[in-house]
Amino acid sequence: MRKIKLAVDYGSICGGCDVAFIDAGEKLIELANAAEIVFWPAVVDGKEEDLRKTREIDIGIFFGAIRTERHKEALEQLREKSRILVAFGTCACYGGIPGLANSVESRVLLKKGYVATKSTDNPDGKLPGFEEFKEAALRLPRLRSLVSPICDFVDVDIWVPGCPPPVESVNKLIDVVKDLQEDQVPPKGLFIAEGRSLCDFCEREKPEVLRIKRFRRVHEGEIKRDECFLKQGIICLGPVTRGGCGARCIDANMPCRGCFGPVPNVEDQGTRFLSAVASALMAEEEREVGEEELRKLIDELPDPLGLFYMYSLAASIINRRYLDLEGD
Amino acid sequence: MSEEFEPKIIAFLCRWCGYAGADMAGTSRLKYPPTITPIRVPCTGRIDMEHVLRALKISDGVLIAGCHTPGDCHYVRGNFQCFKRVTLLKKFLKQMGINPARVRLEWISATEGRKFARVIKEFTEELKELGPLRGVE
Amino acid sequence: MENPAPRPYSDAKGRYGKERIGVFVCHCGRNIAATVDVKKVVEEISKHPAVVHAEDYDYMCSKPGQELIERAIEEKGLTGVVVAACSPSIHETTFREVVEHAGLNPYRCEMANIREQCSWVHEERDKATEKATRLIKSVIEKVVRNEELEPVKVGLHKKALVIGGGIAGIRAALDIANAGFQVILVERKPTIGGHMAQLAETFPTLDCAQCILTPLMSEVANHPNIKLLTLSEVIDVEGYVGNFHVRIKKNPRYVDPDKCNLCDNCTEVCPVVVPSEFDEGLSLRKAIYIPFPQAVPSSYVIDPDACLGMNPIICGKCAEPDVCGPGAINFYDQPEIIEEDVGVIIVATGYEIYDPKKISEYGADKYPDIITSLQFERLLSPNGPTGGIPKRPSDEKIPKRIAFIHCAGSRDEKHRPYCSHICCTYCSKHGLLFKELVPDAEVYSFYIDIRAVGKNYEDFVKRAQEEAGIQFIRGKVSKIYEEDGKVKIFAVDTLLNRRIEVEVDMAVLALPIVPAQGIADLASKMRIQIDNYGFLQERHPKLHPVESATPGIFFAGAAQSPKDIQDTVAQASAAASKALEILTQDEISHTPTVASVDRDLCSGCRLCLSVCPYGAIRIVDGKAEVNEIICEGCGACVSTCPSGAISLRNFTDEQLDAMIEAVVGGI
Amino acid sequence: MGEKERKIITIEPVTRLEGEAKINIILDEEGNVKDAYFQVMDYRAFEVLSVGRQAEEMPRIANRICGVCSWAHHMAAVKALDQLFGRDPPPTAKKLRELSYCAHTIHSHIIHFFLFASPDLFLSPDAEPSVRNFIGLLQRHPELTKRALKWHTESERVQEIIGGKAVHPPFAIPGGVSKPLTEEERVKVIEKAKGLLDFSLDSLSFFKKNIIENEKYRDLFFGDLYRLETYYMGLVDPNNQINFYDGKIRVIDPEGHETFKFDCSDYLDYIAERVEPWTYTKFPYLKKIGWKGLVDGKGSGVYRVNSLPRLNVSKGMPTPKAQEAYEDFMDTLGRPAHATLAFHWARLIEMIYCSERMLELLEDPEITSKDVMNYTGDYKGEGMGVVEAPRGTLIHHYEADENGIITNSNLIVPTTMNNAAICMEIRNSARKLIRGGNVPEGVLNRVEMAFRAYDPCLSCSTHALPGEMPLEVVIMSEDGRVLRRLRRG
Repeated sequence: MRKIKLAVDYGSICGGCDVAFIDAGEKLIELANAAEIVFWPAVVDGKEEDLRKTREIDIGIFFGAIRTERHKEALEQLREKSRILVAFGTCACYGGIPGLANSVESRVLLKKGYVATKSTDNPDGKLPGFEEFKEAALRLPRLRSLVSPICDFVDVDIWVPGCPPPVESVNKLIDVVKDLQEDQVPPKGLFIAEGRSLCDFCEREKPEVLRIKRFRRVHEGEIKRDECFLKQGIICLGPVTRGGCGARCIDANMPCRGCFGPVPNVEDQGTRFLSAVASALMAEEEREVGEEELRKLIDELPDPLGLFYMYSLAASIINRRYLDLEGD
Repeated sequence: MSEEFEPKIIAFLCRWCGYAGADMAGTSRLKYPPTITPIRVPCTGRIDMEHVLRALKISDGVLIAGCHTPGDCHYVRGNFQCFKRVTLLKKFLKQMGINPARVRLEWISATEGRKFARVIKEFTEELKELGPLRGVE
Repeated sequence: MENPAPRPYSDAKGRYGKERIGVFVCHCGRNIAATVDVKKVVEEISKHPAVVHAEDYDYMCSKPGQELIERAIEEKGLTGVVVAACSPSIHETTFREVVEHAGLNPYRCEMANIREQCSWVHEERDKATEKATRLIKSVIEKVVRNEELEPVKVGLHKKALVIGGGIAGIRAALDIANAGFQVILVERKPTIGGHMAQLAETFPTLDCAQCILTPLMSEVANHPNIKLLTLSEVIDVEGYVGNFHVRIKKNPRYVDPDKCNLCDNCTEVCPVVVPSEFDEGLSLRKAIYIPFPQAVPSSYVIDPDACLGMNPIICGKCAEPDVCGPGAINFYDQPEIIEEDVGVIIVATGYEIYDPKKISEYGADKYPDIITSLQFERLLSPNGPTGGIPKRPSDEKIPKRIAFIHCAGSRDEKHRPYCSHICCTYCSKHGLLFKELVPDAEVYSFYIDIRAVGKNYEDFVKRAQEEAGIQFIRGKVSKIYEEDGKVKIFAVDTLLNRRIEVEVDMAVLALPIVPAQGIADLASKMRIQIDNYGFLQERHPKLHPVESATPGIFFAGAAQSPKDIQDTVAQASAAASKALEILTQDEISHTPTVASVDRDLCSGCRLCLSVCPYGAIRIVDGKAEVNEIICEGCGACVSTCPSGAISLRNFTDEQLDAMIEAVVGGI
Repeated sequence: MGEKERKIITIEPVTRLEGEAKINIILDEEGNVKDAYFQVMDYRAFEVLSVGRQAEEMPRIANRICGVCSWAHHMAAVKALDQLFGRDPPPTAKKLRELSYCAHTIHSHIIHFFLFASPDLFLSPDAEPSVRNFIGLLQRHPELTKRALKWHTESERVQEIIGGKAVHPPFAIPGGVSKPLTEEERVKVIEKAKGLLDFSLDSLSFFKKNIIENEKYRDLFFGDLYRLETYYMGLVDPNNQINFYDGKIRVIDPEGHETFKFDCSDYLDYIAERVEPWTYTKFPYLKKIGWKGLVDGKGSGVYRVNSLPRLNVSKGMPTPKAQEAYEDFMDTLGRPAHATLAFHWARLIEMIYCSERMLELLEDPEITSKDVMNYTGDYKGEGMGVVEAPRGTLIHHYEADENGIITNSNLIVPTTMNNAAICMEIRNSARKLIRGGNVPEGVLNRVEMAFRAYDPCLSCSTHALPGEMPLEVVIMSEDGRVLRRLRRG
């Protein structure tokens, strides 16, 4: 059977996706047998030169979000060569946690990171990426103004969400590679995840009606293990988030923060859920409670951005810093 | 420059109050700037904040007009649903550097044609002050 | 910006398939044409990829205008129509009928409002014209995505349930029954008639309550269309408008009304004596009794809590053949559950008066001569405990000085903040009647404000002041107590601004009107709301004053708010006509623009249930399901559903998004 | 230099490490190494994006800094937040944290040793690049490699059982942890811990047999090709013995004498970070010694962290088998050991310690107690937390407002701490290996090996990871005109 040409390239990543793959253990050996790994920085010494030389890759897998110009080039090269391009991991699919930086201008990012931080010793305030050098080779790739999911620049064939994707997803993807040996090509836009929300797979007892009396934070008091988080007033993105993660966080008695991204019919995970949660607050008692009291209760959610968009800000409708207000 | 700048406003008007109020402004021949283009919705409670963001992204301001709280909503509590959502949304907009004033929620009854016209004038002026909505590129 | 989640929206955007849209722009004489360049609009809109026909006309709503539309539909084979004219609230129905007549589904027609919201409010012609074009484009986006819909229809049970047998329930039941429909009238007590039966005369005409009430009661008793269930309570309501399934518990009367001949022998032998509810405790009755002579059903009843016969070994005298000839008494009578299917429900559970114990500062619970206004009604009533001669309870003497206390707990933050609405007038009535009976008496009336709102009430109160010479004192009473046969009243005269102390023989408290107990429980069974004070919450104070938020359930009388007899009867007839509006149809037709759930996407999170004001959503094996008859199409659930599983017919997210883009000229 | 033609060799990027980096080697006219730059290429701004977040969410956000040592960031963050919320976690919570954290250290060490380092060690640095990877290793030493994969997965399972998720756990909350350990879980974990101990011991003997007792590697380990004499830093318990989860920060000088010992709350008095515009990674140094640039020796504030430094700062190991291995190690290399490649050896010894420590904790009756959260304490609004990440000392520092919203955060991560050392290591090895501009591929890999030893986790240091470029030597003129190109493969 012919070997599948496989390449893995990176954007801005944390290595979790590499580890997720390695955690496939013995299954990894199946991959090694089915595929010729042309390129995979963390794992093999194959060089980009080899990637350049290879005219066509059967399956290209991209980890990470697009943060610098170089990431974009790497992505575009992989797309150009790959018959099938896989967005692997939440960062590639939705921008992930680095996307939270989109609420800040990139220059401010650097200033805060390289001048303002407590232990930093940077008397003349030089900012990496903004200096020119005699030797062109010393120039650093510029940060782009935004973190972006890869679908902002290229067409994606397979989506594998998860931070990182669970071993089940990795195994499924390895099976896809093996199927390619028999030229079984997966349907375009395939999601290696469930089509329904995590809430649908949650074992916790669902309430009669889901009303929220007031919001609670995870550290504020005991969290009942068998009862819906939202009923307990704890923000849990289960209802708006794709299933397929194996409900690991929920089983560890921590609410979902949405790393699998929005369910199929929803574009903007954060705002859609923001609408939902706001609606359930004091439901059916609004008239008695009144606008002022409701406003107070809503203020008990101090960071909607962080809670509702922890992983998907870069893929949201409002996905960048706007300039009405001073950056804080 | 802000003097030539003509803000674009998308308005979601609840058919029972906001929209009827706008009709009333018309029937009374009150004048207001053509900056606003209305969309008729069954109830302010129908409006998902996704729609507000999508509108905001291609305009300079979004107006939502519905029935007075507490008691006027034709569907009992739709106006409160909208109030809660918009209040929370504004917190998010602020975090993204968008002036929350760009999303304006008003209770305008079917008889308040004057109020409708006044709100459009005010809002237009306010947005002229703020200038176009610009995000980092 | 591209978006990971595949959305129908992105597919449909900009693609119009086989759509053939016709746009008809109205001049409305000069109303539109003066500010909007109609010709230019037509020219612009003709370029739209979905538009195959665009024309303008002076008055689209006129006969010839309508013919233009019909002809275009036939000749050009239009699949959808946009009429750009006045506000849809004026002519939407007109034009939808037009397209329907021409063979299109009415929901394939929408209006763009370029008059009220464009030509009439703007002056710059070019800008108004440009805006009109955008308005039309956005409406096109809606029309091309409008489904062809037919009204939702279901059958119904042509039967009504009326809960409560007071004047409100009686009036409503009779109206419906007279219109030829079956009515089940449920009353908790042994007889219908309610509080009105206890009253002496009624204001402002002072005609006797019994005289106007009892004929109605017997009309109910004899009406072929009315099934009367006394001693009964609704225990459970399921279903929805047109198709309510009701379970009623009928408690035993222990006396067979058909056999009972009202001979009264039983009461003579009955050894047990208890206070009479009908006389508000001012007289005594036996354990077997008839509430009052004209009671309906016309039969005695055994009070099982008082009767010893529940254990025949102890007693059973009344059942002896020589006592009860017809053998009407049956100690083994059992409660029964009655099930009924009805189309509509009218709730007329009436009121109670506030418990005097809760206002101990006024002493009604401690002192015999401080009584409630209902007790006073009994003292004035010819069939009352004193045969209509007002004797005070302590020593049966006729009081010479008497005081009426308005707002004895009403308009009082500590008790009931609202106005009980009828007290000012009935206190005046009490004063008048008392003066007629005891002309030399001194009568005081302590009030906060006089609120005599209602036809001829003001004259009536004046009469009490001027003819009867009742002394109205504007002041809040702080304390009342009785001491060696004298009732002492402490108050502040807020006009003269001085503390006053009045000594009288008897004081009458106008206690707050409160909803009948058990109403909250009943309301939750029927999924209708009650307000902060426990009164029934109408769907809309002005648009739907007699309807609950749940379609098919209506209100009458004091269960909704304190009312006098006039208003109660008026509302009862209003509720009846609302009910008849439904019962007279052969099927219930409901707008099809309602919410629907995609079961594959629904995760059963229960968020939507919390926002539906009508209880139209139920969980059916783990997923949400919308009852199309109950749903009013507000869309609150659609924008709440985090899974995007619910959509509102002909107002989908996809439509709204496309309209948003078009409205700024995006499409 | 001006008109003179300067040549630059660019190695971009470096393989088998986590991070996006490139190396520039500047040659003089004779083609000898004039200078070398190690450049980190990405920046993810965690210090900034954490501002405005709800403090209690930080353990779940900060762990995304690195997927290889997510538990290290998870723990450092939560320890900082315990302090910020003024909460002292119940004993069981602390033990569960340490237990899961030991499992994590093994997990991370297995990845580095077998995936990144072994191909150089067990296949030789000069092996064909195409086979010089774990797949090649799989063919050469199938037995060992398969076991490595198996036990890597098992260690991952342990983390999942205890903390829900192996990578990016949701486990720790200010004041404790989200769930207790059940008896069934305890039994499962004990089994796996025993297996991990055996595997660690076997790996060590395999390593000694094939490397230490192997002529070919002696000079690599004992020669001065990879050797720096710097300060060393690490976390120690009250007996100055190694501890990964808690303790004081101990610093020794190149001769092995204790220079400082301080509580992490005082780190700002001891550590400062230098910024150079040619890299996205900063250069931490010992504040009280001072920044003398990229030089080693007692006079320079440059210090090293990670496995070897940890062994150097500790007076032995708290567990028996690890202590044995430790003595053997020190006897062979002398203390403090300066040989950079000994980092690999030290890792294996730490794997033994962690396995033993896990078993200790699992035998503790308290470990399955249900009391794992403390919700009370007086709110401080500021907190610092330190742990020994697999790659060295890791410090998180947060400030928050009265609503518990982060207003300020500062992270000092191990790879950053080693940044200066890595740069020097490269410069030195390049100087020794490259002569007359003649650069065979094997040589370049040896340059890479110089810092592969540090297991640099560049995702940590920039809060991002490496992309891959050809390792190629570009000799170019100042204007960037390419004169000659040597290419690997």
